[in-house]
Amino acid sequence: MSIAPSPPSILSVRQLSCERDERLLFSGLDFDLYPGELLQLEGPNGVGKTSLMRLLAGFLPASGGRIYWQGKPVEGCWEEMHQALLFIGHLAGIKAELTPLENLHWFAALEGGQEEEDLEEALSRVGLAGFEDQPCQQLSAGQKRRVALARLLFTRRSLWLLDEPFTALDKQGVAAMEHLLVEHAQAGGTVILTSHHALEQLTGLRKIHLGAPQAGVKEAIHE
Amino acid sequence: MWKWLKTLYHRLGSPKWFYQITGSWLPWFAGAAVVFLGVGLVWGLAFAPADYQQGNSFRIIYIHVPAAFLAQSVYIMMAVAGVVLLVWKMKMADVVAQSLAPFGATMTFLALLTGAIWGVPTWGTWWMWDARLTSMLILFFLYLGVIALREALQPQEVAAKACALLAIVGVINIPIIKYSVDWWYTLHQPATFTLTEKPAMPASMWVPLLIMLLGFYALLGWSVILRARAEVLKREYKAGWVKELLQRK
Amino acid sequence: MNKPAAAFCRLKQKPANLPGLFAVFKAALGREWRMQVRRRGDLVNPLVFFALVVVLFPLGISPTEDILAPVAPGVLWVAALLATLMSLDALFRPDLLDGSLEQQLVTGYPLAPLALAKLGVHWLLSSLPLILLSPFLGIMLYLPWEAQGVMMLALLLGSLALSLVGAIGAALTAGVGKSGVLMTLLVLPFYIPVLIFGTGAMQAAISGGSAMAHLSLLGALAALAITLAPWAIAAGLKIAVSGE
Amino acid sequence: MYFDSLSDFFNMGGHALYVWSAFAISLLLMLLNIILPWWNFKATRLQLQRQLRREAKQQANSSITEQQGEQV
Repeated sequence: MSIAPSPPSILSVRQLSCERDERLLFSGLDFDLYPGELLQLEGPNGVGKTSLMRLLAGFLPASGGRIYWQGKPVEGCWEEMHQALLFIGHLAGIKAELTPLENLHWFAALEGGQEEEDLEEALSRVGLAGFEDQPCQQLSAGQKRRVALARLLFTRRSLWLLDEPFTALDKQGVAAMEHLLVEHAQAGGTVILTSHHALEQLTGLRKIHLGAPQAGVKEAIHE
Repeated sequence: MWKWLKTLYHRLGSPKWFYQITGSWLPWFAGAAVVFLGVGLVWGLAFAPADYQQGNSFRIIYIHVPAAFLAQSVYIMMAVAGVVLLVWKMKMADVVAQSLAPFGATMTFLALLTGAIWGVPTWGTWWMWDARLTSMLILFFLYLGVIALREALQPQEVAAKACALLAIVGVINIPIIKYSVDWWYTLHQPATFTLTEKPAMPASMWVPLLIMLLGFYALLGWSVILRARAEVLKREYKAGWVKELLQRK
Repeated sequence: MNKPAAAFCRLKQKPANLPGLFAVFKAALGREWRMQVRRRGDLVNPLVFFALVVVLFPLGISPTEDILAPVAPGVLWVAALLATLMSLDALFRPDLLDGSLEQQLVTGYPLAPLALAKLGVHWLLSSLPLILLSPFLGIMLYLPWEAQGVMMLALLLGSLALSLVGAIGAALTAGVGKSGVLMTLLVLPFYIPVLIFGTGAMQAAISGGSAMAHLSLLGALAALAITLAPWAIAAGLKIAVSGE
Repeated sequence: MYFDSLSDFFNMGGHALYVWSAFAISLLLMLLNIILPWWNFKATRLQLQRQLRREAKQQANSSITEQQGEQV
């Protein structure tokens, strides 16, 4: 029934379904994702976009179907997959007791470390110059989110799962962010994101529409 | 045999099959419980000889020991169900675990209560920090913990997994707790005699005890199946077969 | 081409170079140390609680030596037990609420060592001060001098088991809003062996016997907890994240 | 029978209070463990049946309004 995906696909999903609180969010979801692709999950609120993200990150068990990482069932290689994964969810994952710089140091340490100047540069590019040594307690929620987004500037991880990454950004920030995503895709990286913004600048954005479960899943590619 | 067990296991994993098959098991468990408990009670109360030291108060053993035995084995069953849930992700295991907990807690309470009542003629006091009673009391708290954790957590899948993990951790700890309590008891109160410590029981005493134990197990099956069936209906309400069943009346 | 002031642009990439587990463990230790040192209130409160409970006993029972000295081991251990439990309650909840727990799940490294790093720092910052405080409270309860050293050694070994086992409860109740009582109910039964062997060691020392048997049993409990508890803690944390 | 007479049996060698209270309470708790789940099962079934009926009614209603909408 479900054919194992061909090797070059980085992430594949076969007949995936998700149930939360005894409600079927989506079912029969199929897609293959290749290096260099930008994928946007669309659909009204409560349709399971965030749940799909959490499922792909391994936080939730799927109610049915499978996920493949580079052609292998992901259950056997979560660690390998996570080493290539950068996830930013609704919660920023930034510790309030630490300064932005210390927070970034930790994420950099997970990838082998980074020069202090580079991290400072990353913070200034997301508009947090001057906040390097203030505990994140004193930052606003939007600023904390930008600390998390600063990770994207120096990470070497190839698969990005970004849940509503644009919420804390102004118009310029969104444009810059879109530029960053395109750059990552052109370098062979892969991005899955959800967003309420109309993403005008993103070229080659692929969209998956999560809709009513009965109607199945519609897919459209906007060139 | 092994193959048969395997198919039984897989079938029990399907709520529909579980519901149907346990429906036909119910009368058997009920009948066995009534017969074994009836015979055991009459035998234990009226025909078994009295203990030479404790006299007729010894007859409380026919409740106390099976209850204490069930209290421990139900906790182990809960942990086994927990392993099945966490390792093989079989959701029916959680239905069973959830249905086991109240029965296990009742048995623990019963063992404590009969122990206390028994204590009056034997020790002259309602409560004594006897090793067996103390372990039972701790087991009672373990049961309350599992039940309280399930109440506190949402959604249901999360509560199920958390309770499974707690039961497994508990089952690893129970021998340690039991051993430490035994040690503590001998350290502090040597040479008082334990309620059920008997050198050698004659058959006229232990055969009714065995029958009572079987009766308790049958009762366990009956009670747990009743609870599990209601839970299956609740959880599988959306499934077609449940709707059909409900419409049939 | 001029970029806007806040333009995001990727920094120069270095070749991928994944650090070993030990390097990550060390980084996690450093991070936890900084975080926990900055939450001073959370560290001091259990100590004050410990001292206060011990002080209440003479007021409730009697100030005389012949009554206080025999109950001193029990009082000290029960107070230490409750203080440890209290300090562990909020171990993982902030991490779950701010999303750093889910980030720990996707580091690409096993969760157990990361949780162990957190717990290790927590032990250093809360259990160790408690052990250092205990002789002073022992003096106030007329604990004989012979028993002081044994008490500290027993607390040292016992607190390892208490922290590790308590952390399982903290992981399971991380998703529960107000979990103080629930956590107590879940964890206290598992603390009983430590309580028994801990007080046993002190009583053996008071009565002039050897506390070696008790101490080695405490050590065995600690060793068992170190080998098994991290996996249970990691499993509990994963369950907690799946419930968010 | 171990006892000489029925009154002897009820007397339980002077331990009547303990033996009979222990057995009575035990029997009561056992019965509760059968009766309560049984009631619970019945109540669950009734409640689900009611819910099913309500849902069916709602569905019928909504299909009627849909048809009316089309007519308008």
